[in-house]
Amino acid sequence: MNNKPKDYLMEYRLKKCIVYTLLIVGLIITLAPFFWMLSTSLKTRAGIFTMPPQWIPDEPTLMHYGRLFDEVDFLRSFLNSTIVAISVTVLGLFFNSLAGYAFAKYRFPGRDRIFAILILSLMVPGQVTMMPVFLILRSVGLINTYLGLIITGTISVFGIFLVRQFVQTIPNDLIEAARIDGCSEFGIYLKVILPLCKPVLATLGIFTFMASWNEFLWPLIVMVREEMYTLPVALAALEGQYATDYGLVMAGAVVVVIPVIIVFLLAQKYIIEGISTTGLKG
Amino acid sequence: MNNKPKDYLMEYRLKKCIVYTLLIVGLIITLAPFFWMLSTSLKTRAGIFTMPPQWIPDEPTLMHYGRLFDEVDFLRSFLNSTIVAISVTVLGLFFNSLAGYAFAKYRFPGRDRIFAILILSLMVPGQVTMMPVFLILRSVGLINTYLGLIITGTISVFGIFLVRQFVQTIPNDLIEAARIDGCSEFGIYLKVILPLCKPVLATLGIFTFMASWNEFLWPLIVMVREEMYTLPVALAALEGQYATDYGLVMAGAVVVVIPVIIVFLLAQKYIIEGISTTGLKG
Amino acid sequence: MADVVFENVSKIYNGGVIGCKDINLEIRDKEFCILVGPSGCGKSTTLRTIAGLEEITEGNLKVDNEIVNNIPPKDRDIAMVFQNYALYPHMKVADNMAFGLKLRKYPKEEINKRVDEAARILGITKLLDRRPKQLSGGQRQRVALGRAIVRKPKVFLFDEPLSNLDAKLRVQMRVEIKKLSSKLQTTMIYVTHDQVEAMTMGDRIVVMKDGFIQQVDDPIKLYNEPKNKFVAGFIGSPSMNFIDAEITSESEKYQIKGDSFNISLNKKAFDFLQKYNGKNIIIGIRPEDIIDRVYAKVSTSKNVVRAEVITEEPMGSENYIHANIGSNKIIMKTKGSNRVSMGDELELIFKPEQLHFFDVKTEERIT
Amino acid sequence: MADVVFENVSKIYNGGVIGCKDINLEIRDKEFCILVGPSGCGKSTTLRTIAGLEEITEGNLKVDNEIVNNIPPKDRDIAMVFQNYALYPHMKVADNMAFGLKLRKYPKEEINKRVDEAARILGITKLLDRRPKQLSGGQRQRVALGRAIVRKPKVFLFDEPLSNLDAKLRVQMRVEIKKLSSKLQTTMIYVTHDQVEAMTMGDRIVVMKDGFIQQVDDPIKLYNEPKNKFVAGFIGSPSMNFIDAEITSESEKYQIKGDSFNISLNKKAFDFLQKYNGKNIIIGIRPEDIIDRVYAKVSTSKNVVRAEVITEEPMGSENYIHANIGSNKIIMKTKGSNRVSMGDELELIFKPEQLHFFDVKTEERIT
Repeated sequence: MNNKPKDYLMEYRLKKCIVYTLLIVGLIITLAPFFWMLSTSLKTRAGIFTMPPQWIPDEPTLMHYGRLFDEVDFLRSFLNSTIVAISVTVLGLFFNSLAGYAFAKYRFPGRDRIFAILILSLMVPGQVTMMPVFLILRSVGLINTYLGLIITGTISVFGIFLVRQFVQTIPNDLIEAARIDGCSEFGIYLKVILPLCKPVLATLGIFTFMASWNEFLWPLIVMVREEMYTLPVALAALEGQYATDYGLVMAGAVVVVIPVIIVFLLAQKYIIEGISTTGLKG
Repeated sequence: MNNKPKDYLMEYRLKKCIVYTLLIVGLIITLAPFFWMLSTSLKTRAGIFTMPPQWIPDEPTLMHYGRLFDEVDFLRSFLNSTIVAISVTVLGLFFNSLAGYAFAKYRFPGRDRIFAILILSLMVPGQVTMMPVFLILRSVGLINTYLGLIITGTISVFGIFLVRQFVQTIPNDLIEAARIDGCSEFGIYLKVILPLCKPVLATLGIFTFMASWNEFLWPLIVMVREEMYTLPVALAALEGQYATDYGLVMAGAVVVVIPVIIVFLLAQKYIIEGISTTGLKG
Repeated sequence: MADVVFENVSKIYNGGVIGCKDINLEIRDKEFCILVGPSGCGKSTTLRTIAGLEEITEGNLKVDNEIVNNIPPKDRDIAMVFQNYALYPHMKVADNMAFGLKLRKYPKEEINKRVDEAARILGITKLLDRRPKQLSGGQRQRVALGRAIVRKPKVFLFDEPLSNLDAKLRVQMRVEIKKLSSKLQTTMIYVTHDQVEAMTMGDRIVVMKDGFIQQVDDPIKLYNEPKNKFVAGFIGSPSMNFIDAEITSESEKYQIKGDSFNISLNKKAFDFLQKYNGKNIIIGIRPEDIIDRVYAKVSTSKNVVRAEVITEEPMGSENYIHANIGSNKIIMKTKGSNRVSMGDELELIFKPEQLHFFDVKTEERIT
Repeated sequence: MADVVFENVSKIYNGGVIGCKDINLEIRDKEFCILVGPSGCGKSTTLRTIAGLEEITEGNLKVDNEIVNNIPPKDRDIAMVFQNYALYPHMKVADNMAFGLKLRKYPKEEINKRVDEAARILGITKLLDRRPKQLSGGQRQRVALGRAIVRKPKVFLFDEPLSNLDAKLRVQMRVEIKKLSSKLQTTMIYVTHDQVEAMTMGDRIVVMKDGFIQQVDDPIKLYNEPKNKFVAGFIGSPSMNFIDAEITSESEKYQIKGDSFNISLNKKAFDFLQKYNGKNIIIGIRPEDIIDRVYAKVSTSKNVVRAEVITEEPMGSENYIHANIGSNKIIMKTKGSNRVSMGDELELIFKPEQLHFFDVKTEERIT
């Protein structure tokens, strides 16, 4: 009888061990590809084909990174990607949060059904919509422009969905209090809803930035001229030329990923906050 | 003074008109590509290149659909896609909801930080992870198998995220009541959490099914032999052969989209429910 | 200056659900008026029409002699305190209080002066730099009051402001809000479901049920002369006891006959019962107006009602005794020292001058 | 059969936050025991340790003479009613009630029998086919009770079950739960922050503060003989009045001198004040033990305390008068007919036998 507390403690510790082992394994699996990418980009050409594959290169080299800058107009592509991704993120946050707020808090007949149709539109595969959208862009002369890429990336049903879920947790009282305090309807959005949405906007911002930054197929179609290439397109062109040159390709991938990680680390505080709360805390 | 109520009513009606006009425009934009796809698939070869483009074909024809079945092993691809998409959806719902529940309701140190790292893993572009995952699959002999495609599609950080957000709105009291009522921990998940998650699982199920059904690049890599092709891969092969044959390609796209729409309509009730509630209602 | 007048005001929601109906009410300037009733009685809807948060379907609402039906909330110059405080979580306490003034473009010094003054009145000066989530429920309540005060509005609206506080704090805030009202000398309209709050705070009380006004009166009149059975039962705690009975006439006296009791009343004193002679009525008696014969000042064997104790609820200073009179359950309120046990037989006396009579059909009080 | 015994039980959360500390308590079989205190006092933590929802950091918890420290909740044979009812929203009422029995693999007839019986007792037979969200708050509360009853557990736990109900319903459910407890004859442990619930329902009351037990006694003893100032102030509504004063000795009498008043007490009757002679103390007097001299049975000019009315709270049957005695605020409870106005001068008498005295430092009651 007296031993029970100790048995219990043992059991508790054992459970803890198992949970942590699982978590660590999960983390390793998640991070392994990233590490492999980094490691390959630092290997010599010989090192890449060593069997068994090396996780840590014998003779690390920055060779591939050097070649990257020699063989692609890297800075130009980087600039293109940055302009597009930042514009899409900022405009997307604004429009999608506005729409999400409207769908969450304004009453109009058929609202939820209309929203369901929006969700339905997500079902149509991207390849299908690309062609008509391309034709429209061409007819208004937006091919090979930043604007063409930005406009088409801004509205995101997923973003509206996310903001809407969050805004629904904001009590109506708060909106009514602001209305009585003298806020205009747009003022309520700007001064009450937006500040409260910070966590969800950080999360959404990250997703939007990342999606825009990593997008490949659509920029490939819209940006025909080489000086308008975004990073993934430029790197794909590279890949086309040097298909088996894994080192070069991986170095390119590392360079693409790094800005995304920086953005993530900057917004980390809000993301973790957004993640740990479903909605609004008192 | 006496006119005021009428002015107000006018204003209200005007606002209503504007809102509905905007909504209808939005719907048209959303649905236009889909309609274009359908319309093109029914056009004759000449009709496709008529200028200006026709929205409703002069002489609708099912020709392209006939060719689709002649020139591709359509049924086999359809079967492949179905097996993979259904398996991924069912298994994904199970594992991701379990993980989402754990992240929402079980306390372990560093939980939210670990979850943030999972979110971080979403940042790594898909092209990067494909190569190492392919190597792993090959080393365990899962290339050209359903299992290979299913395993890699099952775990979805987005799915875990969605379930977690929802489960956080389920009061802890409910879980504790079940614990006192005599439920095991897994029983709580099965008998209390899962039934309550129906709306979010319907939404997630749709997303998962759709993503798996439409996925192109990854099945292209994993499924090397033609009889294992999924629909998008089979249609892409077709596209490769008949690059400018828009009619055939669009007919293929219609055939791919139809099952997704059927699934959506079936789960519609739950999706709309999931959409109209953030969390759990009393 | 700011009286609030309802003229045949109705609010019908889409789908025909009645919010409130045919409200005719004149709330005078500087009055502390309380809307009270069970949940769903339309009290909150009525309050929200004053704020402009609900549109009026019919009738006219006047504030300060001006019809405000179509004036948006921000131009009505009213302030409202919400049940869950509705503080902006992303602003400090001082900014929460200043928000309405900033939007109205007051000069900065004026804003600071008003915020400081309100904070001083409410004793929250030390909290001005905190965020709402760092505050306790009572403190949040004060901040919400402060936000209303700084605006110096024509009318204050309160929507169940105390119902999220615990019992002790509720009693305390009750007194503070009352003091505030006599200090500010502004029209205040206060919604609650708790009749104790209504009784202790209001100059005048509006009792509502199912969207209709039942009675408008000052607290004591409401307590002593309820217009109908609903008001009689709603006001007062524990509730008034209702017992079915039949009236018969017998020379000088009326006989009130119920299940296992019989009370005779002087005909002269109760001449308003004339037309109910031979009919069924409902008699009402408040818990404190039932006396144990043992404690009666003048012992009498007349009009004694026998009862059997079900249970007691000792409160220290008082004791609530639940008992059966025949098939009727009653509650009586006695001194704390008067203890009983289940099954005890009591001989009770109903104070005759405190008896109320209600029509069986209309449930109106017979006077 | 099922007594619950705490032996030096403590619950310390990660980070050193005290849940409850050094709890020694013996709850007897079939007792209705109430844990009461302000929020954060550890009453819920204590209750949850019994359910097994919180692990105990130190000490032993025995149910039915067996140490249950390490027994998981499902094997403890207890049932719990939660504050927000915690009904499973996806199950019908009948399934909600049957859930615990199904998990324990009772035969179907037995389950149906028990559910029907519990539904009958609680008057919810008609609701068995509904879903929780179709029910009102009071009905949900009954279903939650029913879910606990069908299990026929060793111990019932209640965690503030009435605090989400409105005032009227709360009074009604109070009596029903009390009746239920005498019918079921099971050990019941009930947590509340509301001292009225504690006083009216409990056989024995445990008053807690900051994680520690302050006093364990039956309601009337708690009211009349509180161990310290906290208990004295917490139990009773309105709260006991506390006034700072100084004791001096003068021949046969003690002089109790406060701000603008002076009371002389017979030395013999208050000999326990001996060692506080010449020192400061706190005197406590309940609102109902302060009498307006006008209403005193024997008029006297001795020991009169002058007070100035701040405000009154008329409740119908009673009237709470708030007044200043020098710099001290007091509340007195009088008859409803005794009305006053702000600024009125009152001459009050403190019933000497009802005076309490507290040590300034320890805040213990002096006896």
